[in-house]
Amino acid sequence: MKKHIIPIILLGYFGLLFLLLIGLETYWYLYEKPQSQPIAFSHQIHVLKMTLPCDLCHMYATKSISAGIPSVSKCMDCHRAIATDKPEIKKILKYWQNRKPIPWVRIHSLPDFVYFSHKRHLKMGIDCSECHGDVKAMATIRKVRSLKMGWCITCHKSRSAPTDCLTCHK
Amino acid sequence: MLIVDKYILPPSPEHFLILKYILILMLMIHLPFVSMLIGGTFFSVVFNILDKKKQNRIYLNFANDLIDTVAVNRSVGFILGVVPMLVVTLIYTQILYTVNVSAVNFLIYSLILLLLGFTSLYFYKYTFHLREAVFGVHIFSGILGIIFFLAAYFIFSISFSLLLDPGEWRFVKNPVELISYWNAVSKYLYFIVSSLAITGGGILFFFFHWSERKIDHDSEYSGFIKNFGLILALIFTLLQPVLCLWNLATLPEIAISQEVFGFSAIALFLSLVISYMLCAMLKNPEKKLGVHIFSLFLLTFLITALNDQTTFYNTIKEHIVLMAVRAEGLSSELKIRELTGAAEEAQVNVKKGEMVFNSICSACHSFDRRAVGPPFKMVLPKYQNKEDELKTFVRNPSKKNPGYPSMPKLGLKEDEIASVAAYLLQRLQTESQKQDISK
Amino acid sequence: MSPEAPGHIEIREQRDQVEKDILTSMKKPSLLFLACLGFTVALATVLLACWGYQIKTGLIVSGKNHPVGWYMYITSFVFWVGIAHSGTLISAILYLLRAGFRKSFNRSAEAMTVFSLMVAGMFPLIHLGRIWLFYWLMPYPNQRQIWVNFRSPLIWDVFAVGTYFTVSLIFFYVGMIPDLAIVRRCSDGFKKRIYSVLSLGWLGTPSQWRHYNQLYLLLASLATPLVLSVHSVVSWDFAMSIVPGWHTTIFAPYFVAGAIFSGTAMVILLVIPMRRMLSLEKYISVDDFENIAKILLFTSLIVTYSYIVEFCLAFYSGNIFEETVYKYRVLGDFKIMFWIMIFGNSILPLTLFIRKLRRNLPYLFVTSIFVIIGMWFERFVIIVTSLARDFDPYNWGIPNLSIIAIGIVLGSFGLFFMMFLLFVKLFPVLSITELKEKLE
Amino acid sequence: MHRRDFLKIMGVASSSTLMTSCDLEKQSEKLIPYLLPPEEEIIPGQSIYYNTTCTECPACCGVSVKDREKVYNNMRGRYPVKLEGIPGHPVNDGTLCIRGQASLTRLYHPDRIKKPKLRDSKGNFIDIDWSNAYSQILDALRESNNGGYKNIYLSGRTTGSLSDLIDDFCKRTGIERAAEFEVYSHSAIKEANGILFSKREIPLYQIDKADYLLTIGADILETFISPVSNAVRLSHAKRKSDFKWFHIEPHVSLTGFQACEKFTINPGTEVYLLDFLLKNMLNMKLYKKRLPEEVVKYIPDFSQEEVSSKTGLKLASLYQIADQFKKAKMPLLIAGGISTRHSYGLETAVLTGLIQWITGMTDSVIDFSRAENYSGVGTMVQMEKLSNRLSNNEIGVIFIARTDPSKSIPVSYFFKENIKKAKLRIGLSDLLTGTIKECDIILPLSHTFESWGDANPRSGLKTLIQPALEPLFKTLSEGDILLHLLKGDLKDLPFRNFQEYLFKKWNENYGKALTEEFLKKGYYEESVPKKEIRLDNKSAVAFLKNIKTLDRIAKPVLVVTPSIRSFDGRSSVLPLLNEIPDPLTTISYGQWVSVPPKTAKSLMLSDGDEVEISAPGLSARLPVKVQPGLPEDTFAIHPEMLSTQVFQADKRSGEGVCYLDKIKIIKTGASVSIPVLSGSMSQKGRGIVPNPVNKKREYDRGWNNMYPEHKHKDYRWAMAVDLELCIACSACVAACYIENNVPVVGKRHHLMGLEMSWLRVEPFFNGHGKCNFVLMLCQHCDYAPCEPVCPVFASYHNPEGLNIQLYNRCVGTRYCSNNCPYKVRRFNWFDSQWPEPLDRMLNPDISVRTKGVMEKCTFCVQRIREAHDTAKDESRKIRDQEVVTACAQTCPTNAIVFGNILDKKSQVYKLAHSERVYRIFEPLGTEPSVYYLRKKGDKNES
Repeated sequence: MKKHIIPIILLGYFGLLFLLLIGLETYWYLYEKPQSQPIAFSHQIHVLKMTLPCDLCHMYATKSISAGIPSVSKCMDCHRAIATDKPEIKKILKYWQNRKPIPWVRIHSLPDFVYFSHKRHLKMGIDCSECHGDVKAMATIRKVRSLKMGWCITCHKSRSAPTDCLTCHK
Repeated sequence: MLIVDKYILPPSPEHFLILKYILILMLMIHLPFVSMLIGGTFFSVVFNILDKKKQNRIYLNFANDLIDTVAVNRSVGFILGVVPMLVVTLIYTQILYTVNVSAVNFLIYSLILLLLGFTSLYFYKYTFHLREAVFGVHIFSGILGIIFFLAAYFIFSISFSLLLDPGEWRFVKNPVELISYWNAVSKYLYFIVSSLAITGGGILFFFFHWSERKIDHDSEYSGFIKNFGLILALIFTLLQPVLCLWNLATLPEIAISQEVFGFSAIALFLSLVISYMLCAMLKNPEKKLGVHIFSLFLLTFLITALNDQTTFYNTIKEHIVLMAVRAEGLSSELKIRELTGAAEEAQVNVKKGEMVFNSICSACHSFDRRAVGPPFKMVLPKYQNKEDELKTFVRNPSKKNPGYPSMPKLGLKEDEIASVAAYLLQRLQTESQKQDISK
Repeated sequence: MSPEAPGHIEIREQRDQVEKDILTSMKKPSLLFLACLGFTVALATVLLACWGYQIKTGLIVSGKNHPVGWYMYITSFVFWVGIAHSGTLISAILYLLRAGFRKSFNRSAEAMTVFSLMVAGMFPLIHLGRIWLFYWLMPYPNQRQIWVNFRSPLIWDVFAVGTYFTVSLIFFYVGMIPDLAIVRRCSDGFKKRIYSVLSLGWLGTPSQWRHYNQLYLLLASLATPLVLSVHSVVSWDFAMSIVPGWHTTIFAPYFVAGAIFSGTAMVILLVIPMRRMLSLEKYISVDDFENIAKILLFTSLIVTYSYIVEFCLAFYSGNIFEETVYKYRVLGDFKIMFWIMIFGNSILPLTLFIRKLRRNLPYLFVTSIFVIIGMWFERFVIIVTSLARDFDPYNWGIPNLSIIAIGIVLGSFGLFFMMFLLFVKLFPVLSITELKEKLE
Repeated sequence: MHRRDFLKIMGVASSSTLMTSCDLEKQSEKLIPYLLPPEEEIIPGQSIYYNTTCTECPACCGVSVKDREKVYNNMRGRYPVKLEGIPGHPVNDGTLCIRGQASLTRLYHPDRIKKPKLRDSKGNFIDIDWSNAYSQILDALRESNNGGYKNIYLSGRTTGSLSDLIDDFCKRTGIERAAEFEVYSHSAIKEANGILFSKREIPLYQIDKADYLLTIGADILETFISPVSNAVRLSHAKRKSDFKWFHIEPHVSLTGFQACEKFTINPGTEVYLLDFLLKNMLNMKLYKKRLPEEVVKYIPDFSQEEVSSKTGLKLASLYQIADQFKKAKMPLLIAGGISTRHSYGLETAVLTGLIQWITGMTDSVIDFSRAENYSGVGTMVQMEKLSNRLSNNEIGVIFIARTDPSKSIPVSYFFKENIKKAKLRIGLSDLLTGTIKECDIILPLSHTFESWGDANPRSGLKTLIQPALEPLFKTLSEGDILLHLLKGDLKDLPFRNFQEYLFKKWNENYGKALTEEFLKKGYYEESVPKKEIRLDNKSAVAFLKNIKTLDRIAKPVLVVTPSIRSFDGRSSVLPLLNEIPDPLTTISYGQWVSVPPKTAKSLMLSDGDEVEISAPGLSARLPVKVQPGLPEDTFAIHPEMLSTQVFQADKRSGEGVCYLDKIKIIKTGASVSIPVLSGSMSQKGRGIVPNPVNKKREYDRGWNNMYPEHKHKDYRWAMAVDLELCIACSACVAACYIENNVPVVGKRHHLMGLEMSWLRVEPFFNGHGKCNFVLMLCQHCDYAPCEPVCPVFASYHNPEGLNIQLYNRCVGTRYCSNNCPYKVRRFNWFDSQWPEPLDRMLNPDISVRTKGVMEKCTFCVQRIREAHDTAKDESRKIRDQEVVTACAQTCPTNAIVFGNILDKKSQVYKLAHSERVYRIFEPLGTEPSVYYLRKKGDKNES
């Protein structure tokens, strides 16, 4: 016992740290890891390559608080003809035929006590990439800003936008 | 940045990969060296002062040997210390020259500080033999050196952690703003701790394995050094993983990926092994594990460097893609030019138009078939030698044919629009001619 | 070395005797003791269980309602903070005044202070609606870039109680160091190790003593103002509001007096059984009890006076809101509590004018129990009645009886006594060194 | 520290012990797209309004339903979240009553029938599908026709195209359509008008034109014909300087307390009073000649002393009432409601009619040309007949649609028993009511907001019914059901569903253009020819002849008064209407009997004591509520308080009697806890409703503030409440509940004093049997006591003068609530539940508060935010009345005005500077932003 005391202590110590590491990883895996989407939609192809504008699909961004996720029929408009042989596109077709909306996984979500208006921000001439990053370069969409209150406030201050709590909280 | 834009060719993806590994290599050789430099100098100064107080030869010798060992000579200092830092700075500048982030400027500050550090350090080193005469100046230069170094690497780690959080790039304008930035702090502390740890390792290695010094026939002295080295190494090796985890916990979401955890795990394991060896050596001083320990320390540094670069590259994923696209664009431009040789602009224009057509329009339009959009030979004729109208339509399309979904407004550049229009009309002519012939 | 004079020898013997007696009190616990401990532990677990349940279901189980938003928890908070006070009073102020009878009580009083503050500190958290966000009450730099509201008396509470706890803890500990050294000397094995760590390598060299005394004096004079400040701040939780019956200028002194009153009662409550159990009659004399009984009497008179003033204020104000509240206190739904309070705090202590009763320990014991109950009810009456009858008659209402709340309050007593019992066995309950000093 | 960081630590901590499931579901938050893009005008995240008609009561107010799009079980859809009146609507002009507001909870009622049901052999219901139900019904019809039985179609009040369709259906399938059943059929008035003017109709009472209104028993502001429309008109009248309103009733009602003068009359003696008045009129030559001699001759003749003694009114008051008549230029007399629901109801109505005739009301303020459409509504007598026929086994198949007679017609008819004798009983309903439970086949009806249709509240007015959402369950509208049945019968129907049927009809009637307008506006009003009204002397004489001396209703008497919350009891199934207290008693849940204070004293009764009320055929145990102002020996209950209707019906008028005399009241000794929300019936002299004397502000904030004064740059939101106009109808309360996701917590919690209402109506009775109502909501004080005490800035003062409560910042110390003199803050003591499908009603613009959080009125900040948004888009400031809070929006009398008080031209500014203005608890120096306007010439001690 006496002679093994040191390795035991060491192992215990490092074991604890390792547990912590696992904990962090679990957390990351659960909350921060970009979830896989039902369809491997690539903004890269649509925006970067095909140079389609954002508001072609997210058509309410300039009109409403929510940017709007394109309706399945919207996808079908083009993909009736384009790249119909690709497996991912076939998936869309399936959803369309079963009259089922596509259950996209939400990446940019705010707590429900937050009021955020896409319209207002865009009307102020703030570019989408300020909060969403270079989406056009993303093969799979991911969150590149913390979207935490501190971050919002910093930006609001820097643009001397209102910082009254009520501006964002409901 | 415009000038730069003109003259620097944006790097291609492969290029980025190369840069990554150069970066890692540079840090790999640079960081251990400066770490030991800082640690060594620090303790040298400490013992220097201790000797002044207690008049103990061992301290003095140790102080002297330490500084000799860590700061080998000016040229080495320059090669291992300044050059890599310079390279690193340059590489970051190259990678990020299109984005507005002040981190790069920070790196330059730290470079300057580094230089200052080196000068005062070597001053300290070369005034050692006349320390009796000018003790004050001598010690002061040493302390100053340390301070410079610490400052330099504080800024360094800060700017690095800033690089990992694009959300802040717009807002952070000077290093001081980041002092309360957890990730920066953790990185810095990690640096300090590992530098002290490796110093310990370094002592064990350089004093007992590197060059057989006078220490062998001076058991008291060697015993003291050995103990000191061991204890130092052990304490900070045990601290290292804690800070590693802290750093991990404070990393921004986007910087993290599966590998990062892998690397941290390896780092953890390494420090376990190291600390075990150290304990073994403490138990019986006869063991000669200095080499292993030191090499393991170097390995840890490598892992850390890898880890950091992975996080960095995770962060700038999109950026790389964009750069690559730019590169392609420019190179294709060149390609066309050499294809058509010194042909007239129009020719080039049409060629470019063809490329645009193939990459974009062809998705929805074909010439004689109905796709998403109508076939060109149906819609184009009304634009016959009305190129401007065609351009305006492409610029912002409007719903024309009821049978088809309205064409989206595309993000084409002016010159692209022009060229594609030119191409289309030309193509139309050729096609119609073909038909005439066939008739 | 000249042979020592006989006087010295017997002093040495007495000293050893003192040591032995005090230390024997730390030896093997008696069955009675264990029984008490078990009981208190049970109560403490009740507290935890109730608390857990409350967090799960929400505060609906705590019996509060609209309009009575503060109820038993805040009552207990104020009560326990109050209890803490006499500890400091006895150890610090009496130390500065060089009062002789201090030595019999100071250690247990200090312990009491620390423990009651622990319990008290728990209650604001228990009463929070969203306890999982308690840290929002602390000012610290955060990514949200917002701070606490320094205008709010509740924030002052955080600071006041926090400071008070730290100071009294240090005071308690520092006071114990020399004794811990003695304990270390007389114990062995694992225990020895612990105590040697605790006693911070105390050797009792003259220089150490010199420094020690300076430090102790300093701490005492630091703690003294706190006696006044802390409970004043706590009282401002109420005085700063506009609620009729709370919004009064006399609250600060009124509460401080009440605090010391209740605290003293608690000391008596603790020390009398302790004296019996650990058979310390030799060191804690009846005279000492008489002295402390005088304090009790005195503070009771102050408290009674403040009651009268309070009512007069309401009466002379001619303010309909105030008048209603005070009428309600005397005749309303909570009149029983009010009259118990009057009996316990104002009438019963008057009997202590009689010397015989002052020196009659059982009587003292009973009295102090009444005082403690009375003081709890005092806080209860102040808090609840004022809320139950405030400005808009439409909102008048009374809170609901709640098992959970009662469980938590009783549990808090359990927790407190548990800690005290443990203290009795782990640390010397009387300051050995001081007793020794007294022998010279 | 951020919640997620907290979680992070938790994650680390609990890494060894694995992650809990709740964390796992958090991560997979879905983003559900539409399948097809919504129509053009609909933008996700913004509200859309659909104009339709409220069918909670027969009044047919126009509502515009506010829709928001939400995601439920992975489908994006649109759901109504709020109801508002259609501005300019002839009935309710943009306002709604408490029931109207709450009717949204009927749409989302958790107990709605979700599928057609069939009673199986064992007598319990099983779900079947529609086609099955249809075939069953058709077979049954065929059988009973063959068997020579009669088939009956009994429905509640039905107007518009649906009524026509039912007729059509009945004709084609050989069903006899029974007269519609309404408890409050007002048939006495109809009868009387038939006798006098040979017009069996209920005219339109144009209260707004009158300058003297005398209401006898008619609770015009609660249930009388069209309460909202009455209230709107009344408010117009009240705005005139010289308007007087006397109210006479045998009990106390909300309406009574709103009148300038209120007289208590002995039950059933209205005839004497009217006779007295009539004779007074006749003494004036101006009126004399309007009535021919032979009629005058037969007018019964009572001495004024007799009148006084019988009615219990002092001579002085009698003359006061009469003289007002003489003074008035444009008098209006309405007798109805409770005064016509007794055995002399018809006499009352007839005499009233005579007075109306001779004073010429009939061609000025009383409009027969726009008569209320009660033509189809039958009487109790007809129900009795029906019941008898049932008992004689004449009836084969009986349809019972949208009505619940078994509960509200006299038990002596044995309807409940007889109905079992029908061969097949088919119930069409949305909820399982008493009668529907007796049926064999239950066809679930869609709510009005789920179906197409139109209504016809009064002649010359058609209102639209259109769906605002897809049916929540497998339900159909009545029209569709009938068409389906017809289809099963004959194949040649020119339309597939009721919608097509309607559109066809509308296009025929109005043509394309008007139909379009109709669909847009939600109503269509056509000009109607003025009707010539003349007295039919013969029948009048014939009737007057046999008026004999009447025997009075002997006290102690039990009165069933209609309730503003439950109408005739039908709305009592809505949870929200139970949550909102009855304005007079402030009792929210459960049953009670109101007892006059004097009687209570003599019987030694106090609130909550249980009493046994016994009379022939009745024995009920109810808890007591002592009701100030109630005349001696008069006990009042609401329809839903009794399980069965023991009262008789009047044979001639066919109205149900609502008096039960010679009752016995015995104290059982038991005591029941009833949720009386008010802590005190009187204001204890606290000047919450001050008297005119202390109207000058003697309290000025003499002291100066330690902290900097608040600066308000462009906006400072404020509210003015005119207590002269406020009728305490509690519509605002209901609106507030729904607009702000205020949870409905239930009886248990009300008993504990944990109600959550942000806005409440406080009744304060004074010594003289008068009652003043005060609207209490967050006063948004400039120096709010709640703000400085909050440790975490969850409560703070925002730049626009709002007193904000930040739910996600609140840690729940409840200090703010303690320190609030108005006690308008509500604490979430537990996580409130929204049972399916009620959760679809939640307003997405406000977060749902979790347990441990303080909440309160926000001046509907979400609406302010919306207005800001539009204003910014048009880069201008917010206009006056652009922001209207939910309470102000729904107020039938427009007593609540909201706006920016910094804007000198705004309405609220003007009101806040009227000479009647005062603020509650001004001496406290809280500087509230809610301004109250005292009643004109109010005479009550402060």
